[in-house]
Amino acid sequence: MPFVPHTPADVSDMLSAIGAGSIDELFDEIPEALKAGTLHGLPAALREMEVGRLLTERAAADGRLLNFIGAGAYEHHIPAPVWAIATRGEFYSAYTPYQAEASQGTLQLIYEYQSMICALTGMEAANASLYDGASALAEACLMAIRAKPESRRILIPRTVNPVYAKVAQTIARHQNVEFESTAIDRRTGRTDPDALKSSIRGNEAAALVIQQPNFFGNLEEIDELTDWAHANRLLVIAVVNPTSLAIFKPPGEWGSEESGNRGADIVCGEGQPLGVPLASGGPYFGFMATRLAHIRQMPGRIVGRTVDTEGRPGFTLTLQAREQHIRRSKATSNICTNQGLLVTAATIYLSLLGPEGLERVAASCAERTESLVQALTRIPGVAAAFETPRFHEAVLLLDRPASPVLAALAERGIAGGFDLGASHPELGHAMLVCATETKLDQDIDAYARAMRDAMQLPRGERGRPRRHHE
Amino acid sequence: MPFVPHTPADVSDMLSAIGAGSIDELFDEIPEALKAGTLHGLPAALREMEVGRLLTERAAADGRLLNFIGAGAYEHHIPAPVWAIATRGEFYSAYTPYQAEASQGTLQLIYEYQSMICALTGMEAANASLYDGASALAEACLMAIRAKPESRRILIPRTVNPVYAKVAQTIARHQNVEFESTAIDRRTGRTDPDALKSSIRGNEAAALVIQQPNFFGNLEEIDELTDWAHANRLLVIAVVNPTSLAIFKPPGEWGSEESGNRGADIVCGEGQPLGVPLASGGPYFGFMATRLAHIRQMPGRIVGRTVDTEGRPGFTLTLQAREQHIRRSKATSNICTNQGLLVTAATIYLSLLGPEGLERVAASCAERTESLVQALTRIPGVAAAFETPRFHEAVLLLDRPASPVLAALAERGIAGGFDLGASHPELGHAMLVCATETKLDQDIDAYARAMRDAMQLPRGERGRPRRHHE
Amino acid sequence: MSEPGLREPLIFDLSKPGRGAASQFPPAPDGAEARRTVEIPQRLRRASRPRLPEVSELQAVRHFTRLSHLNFSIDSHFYPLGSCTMKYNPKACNTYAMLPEFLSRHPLAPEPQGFLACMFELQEMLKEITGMQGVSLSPMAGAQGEFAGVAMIRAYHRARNDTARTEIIVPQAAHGTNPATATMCGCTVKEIPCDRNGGIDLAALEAVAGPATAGIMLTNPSTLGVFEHRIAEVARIVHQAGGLLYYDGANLNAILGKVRPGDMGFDVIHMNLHKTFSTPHGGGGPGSGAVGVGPRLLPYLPIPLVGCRDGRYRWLTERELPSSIGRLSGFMGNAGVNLRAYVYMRMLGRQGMVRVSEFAALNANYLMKRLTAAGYEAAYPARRASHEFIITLRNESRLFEVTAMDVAKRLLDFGVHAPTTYFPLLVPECLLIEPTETETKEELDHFCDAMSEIRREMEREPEKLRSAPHTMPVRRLDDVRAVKQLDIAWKPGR
Amino acid sequence: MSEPGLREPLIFDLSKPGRGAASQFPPAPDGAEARRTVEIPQRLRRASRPRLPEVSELQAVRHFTRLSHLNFSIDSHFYPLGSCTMKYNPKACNTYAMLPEFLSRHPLAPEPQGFLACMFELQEMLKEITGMQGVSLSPMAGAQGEFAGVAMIRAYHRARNDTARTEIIVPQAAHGTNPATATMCGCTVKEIPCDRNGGIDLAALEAVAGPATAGIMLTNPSTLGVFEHRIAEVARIVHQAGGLLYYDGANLNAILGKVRPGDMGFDVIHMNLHKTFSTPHGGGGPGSGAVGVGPRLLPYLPIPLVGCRDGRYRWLTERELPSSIGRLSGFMGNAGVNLRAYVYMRMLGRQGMVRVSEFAALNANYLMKRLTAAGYEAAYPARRASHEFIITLRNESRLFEVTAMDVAKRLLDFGVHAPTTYFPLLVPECLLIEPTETETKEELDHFCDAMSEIRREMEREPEKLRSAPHTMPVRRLDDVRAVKQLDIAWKPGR
Ligand SMILES: Cc1ncc(COP(=O)(O)O)c(C=O)c1O
Ligand SMILES: Cc1ncc(COP(=O)(O)O)c(C=O)c1O
Repeated sequence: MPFVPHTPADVSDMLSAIGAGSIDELFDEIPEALKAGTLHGLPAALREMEVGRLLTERAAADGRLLNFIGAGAYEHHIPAPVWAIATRGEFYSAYTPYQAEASQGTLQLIYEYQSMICALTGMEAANASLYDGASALAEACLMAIRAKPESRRILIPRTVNPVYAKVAQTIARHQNVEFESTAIDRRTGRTDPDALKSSIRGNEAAALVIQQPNFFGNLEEIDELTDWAHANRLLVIAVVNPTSLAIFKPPGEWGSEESGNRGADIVCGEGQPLGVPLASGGPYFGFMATRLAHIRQMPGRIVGRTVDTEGRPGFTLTLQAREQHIRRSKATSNICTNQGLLVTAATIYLSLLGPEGLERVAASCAERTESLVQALTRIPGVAAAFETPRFHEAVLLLDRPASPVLAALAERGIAGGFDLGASHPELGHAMLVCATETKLDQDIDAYARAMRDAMQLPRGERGRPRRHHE
Repeated sequence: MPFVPHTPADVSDMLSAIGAGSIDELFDEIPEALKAGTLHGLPAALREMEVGRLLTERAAADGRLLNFIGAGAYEHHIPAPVWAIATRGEFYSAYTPYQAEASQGTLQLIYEYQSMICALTGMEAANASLYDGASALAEACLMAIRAKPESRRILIPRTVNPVYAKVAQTIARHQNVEFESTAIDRRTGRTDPDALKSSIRGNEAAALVIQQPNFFGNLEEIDELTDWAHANRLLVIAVVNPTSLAIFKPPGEWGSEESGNRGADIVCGEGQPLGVPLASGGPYFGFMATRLAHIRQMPGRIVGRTVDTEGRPGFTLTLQAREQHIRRSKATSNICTNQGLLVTAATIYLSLLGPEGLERVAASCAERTESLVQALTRIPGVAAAFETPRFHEAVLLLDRPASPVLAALAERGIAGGFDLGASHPELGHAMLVCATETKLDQDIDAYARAMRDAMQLPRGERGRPRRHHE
Repeated sequence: MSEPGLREPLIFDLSKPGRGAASQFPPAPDGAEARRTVEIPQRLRRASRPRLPEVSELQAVRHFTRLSHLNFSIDSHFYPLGSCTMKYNPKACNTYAMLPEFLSRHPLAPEPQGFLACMFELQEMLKEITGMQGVSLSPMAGAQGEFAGVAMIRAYHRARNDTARTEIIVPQAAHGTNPATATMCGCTVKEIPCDRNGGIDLAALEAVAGPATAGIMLTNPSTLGVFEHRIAEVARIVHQAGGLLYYDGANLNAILGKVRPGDMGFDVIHMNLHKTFSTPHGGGGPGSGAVGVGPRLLPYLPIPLVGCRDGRYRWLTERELPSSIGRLSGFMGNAGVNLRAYVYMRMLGRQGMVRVSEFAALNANYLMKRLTAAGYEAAYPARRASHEFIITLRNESRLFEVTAMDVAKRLLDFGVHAPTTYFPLLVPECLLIEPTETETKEELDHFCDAMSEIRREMEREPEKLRSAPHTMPVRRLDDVRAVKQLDIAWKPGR
Repeated sequence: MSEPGLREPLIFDLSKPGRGAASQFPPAPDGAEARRTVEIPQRLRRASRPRLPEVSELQAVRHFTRLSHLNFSIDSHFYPLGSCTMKYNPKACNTYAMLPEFLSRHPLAPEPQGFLACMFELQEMLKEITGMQGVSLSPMAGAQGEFAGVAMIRAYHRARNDTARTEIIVPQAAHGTNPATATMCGCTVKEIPCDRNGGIDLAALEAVAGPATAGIMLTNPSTLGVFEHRIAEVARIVHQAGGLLYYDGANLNAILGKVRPGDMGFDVIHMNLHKTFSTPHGGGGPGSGAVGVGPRLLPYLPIPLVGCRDGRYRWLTERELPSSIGRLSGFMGNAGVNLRAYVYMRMLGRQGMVRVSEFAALNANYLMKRLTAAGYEAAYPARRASHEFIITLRNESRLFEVTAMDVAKRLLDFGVHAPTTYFPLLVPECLLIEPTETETKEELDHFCDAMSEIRREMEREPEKLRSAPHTMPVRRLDDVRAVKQLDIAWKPGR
């Protein structure tokens, strides 16, 4: 029997020890009327050989595209040791380290992870992960509301990943949190500071969300925004790309020295770029960090270092009084299982890359994206939307809707970018492209060739691409 | 620096501890005249990302064929745990267990492996592996000569894998071992007993090699052959397929009860079917087993169970006095490194399959091959060469040379079989096909369809297939 | 070394400036070719490099390999952690979910038909198993599934303009995520007690159910390890009060193929695919908390779902489900976890599914019997165990001054991971024990032998328990100090 | 448990009749469809099933995972085993060698161009590194490479009708495989002594070289850890006598990119790809013993080789190399090992190759210096260490009655794998220490600290060494009993 080790002799020995005549008898407390019949809708069992073949065929059918999509998930080189080690049974098949003494491996790893997140973000405290970047933002918003209960309004500029805004809404709306979306500066592709200013009337917002680099890949003027928010007694929730933090100012240092209140208050983001494969969207992990002052409002597990009865250092889950298993309806969040295995992968990834490696990844991504933008904007009908300093994504404007162009590219084996038509119609025929360190010159050339072809096709709509600041 | 952890500070600290001014100085005993210049012929270093991409592209270029070739290497389902565990660093990156106390994992595993090989072959003693099946036969021949030094002749019927015979020759010829090849019974595809009889003149051969199933997949009359050999004071070297031993008589029981000397004397074979991927030919592993009486003539490592100073059981390398590191020029063989990792895989494989699983694999292979033979011999111009009971291979006779047919099949994505034209011209236009448990009905149908197409093509040579016993 | 140190140093203490796993870095930008980039102004840049470790590839591999040796895990130890279903995670699930084509797919790339076929079939299988009419795979763990469920209940009432329904009824024994979820969804929690046999106190339920009732959250079998056989009655009471029934599927392993939540009257369910369907626990996730709903909640399922039209699979989003409670994740949930569950379920098939609950129950009932024979007290001796059961050490704690925690720690010395301790909260000094169906009788017997030995130790040398564990990498850790002297991140130069 | 047992039982003792990892079995033959097969007569069948273990998949996974914990390995421990080059095995080599397309290729299937391109380039790279003119990848380990080399030497002499040449000269310090190989090739071994500085005794060489000399087998740096700088002189003597020079490449790590065997005058070389090129040691293999030859031996290379014509890669066999010494394996050697070496070499590249020997030498010389400072005696104090070096405990063994083996076993307690002991045989009580280039200074310092501590223990509590190890899964094992009471296979019912 697959995965069941009992021999007939075991079954009868065990039943007689129990004093039951049959296994069925063990279910005699279930009312007959409720009992299920055969699960006819389920297929018969497959052997591993069969399921392996099925999955291999399905994977082959999906094939591989040359990927230039980012928009929240990024294709990076993943060092071979990362998953070779993360899938070791001792990590893969353990659970939340409730029994600290038998889980020092996982616990120390999480402590190291928390330390790395603190180092990247410039913050004092990090948790052991949340589900993903989007839900981490939702938790950050709820946390901000707890930290600043006077208000239930959160400002989310339209420069923030629109799905993040949606998820935050799905999750936080039940606690009557209101989200106010503020406009993009169409010339720079950054948050419009004026729109922001006009959005707060008096002092009634709890927090401002700043994404750096923003959804378009552009770099926000984080010091100005942070100072403004703090001056207006808003908390700053930073949504950051962890790779980019190798070169960009860490949220813990956002704002001017003079402000006397440097640093974002809550930092969160998507951990996927740190060694986690794209894999159709998950599992990824969300990271979160904050100031020590707010730590008791932070959701999620936290590992602390302590000592044993003999004075030997060791690690254990700590500050559990924030959590659902202790605090129940008064917990900071309902989160229980988080994304441990991905944290394992990310910790190994960051250990392998180190400060220099990560910096070079970040620099390479930035350079590759510039190369891509240059190659594509040489094609008639394609232009860059912004000239703002950016990281590894760029908005391109086309002389026609992006969707058929992207479809034509896909037919040529290229996942060409993310169509901004639905989420950001104000930008015109816009699409978001991304090139990471994985993209060689030949790949960029291949994209440019395919794009040239695609743009040669008859187009539904005419007109040269409009750049909004023209 | 890839794989070198030294920082500039380390280097200078270490050099000053050594008292050397530079690393170059450490090589000052090498005469200048001999020193190599830059290795211009080598390419520049690739990053893991680059090499990964290169290999992925090369693998993709190779693609996948639907495989019906056997001829010494067999495609079986490999359970996912096999390599997930074998590649664990503790197995993968350890070496020969010289320090027994720090190598109990590998040692116990080898002891278990030896036990499994004994169980499968019905022999008393097995070693920890040899390089592969072919070289194991070579070692078996040398061992037979050592055990029976009166003669240096070994009989190898043409029913034995021809490459094995060649390798045995390459290796053993230097010790003046002579190999005599004896004919096939063309009616049955088995060893011709008459040819055998006439091949021995007096008592001057040391051993007879019997392959079961033989190279053509046919089952030899092993009892008769064994009795005959023993009666003529030849040792019997059995070459066996380990999967087949789940259902076939183990070599330890070959021969009739009445003979008073049941059992092969030396057993060897290719371990690849036990969880080792085809992988273009290696690494595989050779297994070898023998009677206790001959153990001191056996080459290779052997693990024994013993106790420690406190009486706790444990494992260690034993009978090392046979080996090169002790006996040097008088060793049984020069073998040192063997195929440990493959033994690890095979031991896990055999543990997962167990007696029932392996029996079902063997039965399924036999059944699949019959299905294949039936499907193909329905095609005009294709016939089965023999009707002898067989395992999972069969010789097909075509009405034309096999080579262009196989080429046509390959174009259709099918590795159709092994062309016997070069090795066994006496069989006519013959090819060897194989179907293991991995081949579904749809695969066999696909082969039959492709074969039909291929046989429709113009053929160089005409005539209906000749069956040799017609 | 005078002071005892860590068994394995912190990775930061292995670090040295200038070291690195260089072959993992991207190719150095070739001076000649380096592209002019839009200049990034200094004010947006980082002043100094982050203090990440600088180690060689071997150092990293060795460090994390050695850390792994400090863990108990299913692959290495019996792990009867109640409510967590620590069953064998078949290696095949991981192997095939990690095929390169699956891993390399961007979530926003054109819809991958092979992958989506798996997801669609997974939805269908989960419907069949739970007796539900619609399934969404998007919640990323049990707690998020609960959130989705309660949010759907709220959406349902809201759509009917039944806005006064803001109370969620939760039995005392419920898992902490249940009340926490209710709060997250803006509801008030109404706790009801359990009766002597671990059942729901029906009178209390009747008393609390009413026009403010949004719904009830139940685990059945409950976290007390017993089946609520009056479930039809419970359903009647709640439905009559106008509320809906939420099924916490964490204990689905107990009833797979035996009874379906849909048939018990539940309107919505979450499943823990990382428990019942054996995706890995990963040291604390990732999980997957797929939700299933009856007809009333179909319009509200969290997006995206996988649909199929004319043989093409596609994601269904806001467009197709305008009343959805919305998105819960940046993309489509823990896709790779769902894929692992799919592989597992295909390997079990129709016949294997029911075997899960049967042998989980056999193992649990056998253990309960043997432990009570050894002198331990079952919390609900009159009841069958489901896939798990509780023993209470209330007597032992009085007699020998040892706690459930002491027993848990001492078990580690016997090479067994401890059961869940101090949950559910309402049973004093309890151990919640879930052996799962994948463990052998011999493994269970070894556990019972260890527990018997520990029982003898309680009487003869209780200090051995109180000071346990003795053979782990560390002795018992000081949790209080961990809070008081908070140290949650390495700092340079310490 | 009264008697101490195994830390982890034998897999046979976990077995129970009727148990099995059923999802690994092939699909049950469907009664209706089962094909009529050619009946297999009873006399050819097995009477009873083989006594293989019957365990569940979890049992197997847990058993072998737990066994793995009983090993030291590079991934978990410093492993300075002399002559074995236990350097880091990059994970990438395994990952990319195990791509499904590579694994699924049958060796007799049409020639895979992608794989063969790698093999062809590997041959070319090895030629460049060794200064040889032809390379064959077919030998499956160092010893088989040696065999191929000596067989080629014999073929060369035979082709010239120089049939009296049947002697192989081997220095006393040579690895056991050298003389064993010579014997296997039907040659007589002539051992020559080494001089005080670890060099070859040139007078002895002159005396023995002559018309019966087939060749000499040398390791340079030798197994004594020192470079034979008079190698040109050695070559001259042997060549003048009509013999050829064989280079045992086990120590190639020491000179990579610094000096090439071809330039030293060698006619043939084997390489241990599992040492110098970091393919895994696998608990004792697989290895790969690629051979390289100078112009004289080109026609004799073992087949198959990889050739390239018109951009197509193909195997070259008997047809193209009629004078080849023949085939050494059933197919084409340890192909997958060669592929791993290829990946490794591409990651090192031109610049990385020479770094290997430089840092291997730096580490070895540093260790030698620190150990002598700690009071240990280097066997060749006047010489540079190559990538390895020897310390001799001849004084300590006299003074404190401890052996090299005692030190080796005691080192295990410090978490360090022991160096090679009692090899080379001609240095009394020796430890052959090879740190490799992939270890950090800190790891070396830890080793030195442990050795210093052990030195103190020798003086103060030598019994601690004699009874070591103390912290391993077993104490010191009885090797004599292992031979006397031979137990090499489990037997049912014991
Ligand atoms: C009964 C019960 N409900 C809910 C949960 C929450 O599930 P998750 O941890 O996946 O969020 C758990 C798991 O710990 C549980 O045991
Ligand atoms: C010097 C020397 N020569 C030859 C060999 C034999 O190599 P292998 O073990 O690969 O057969 C070894 C390895 O142990 C060695 O150290």
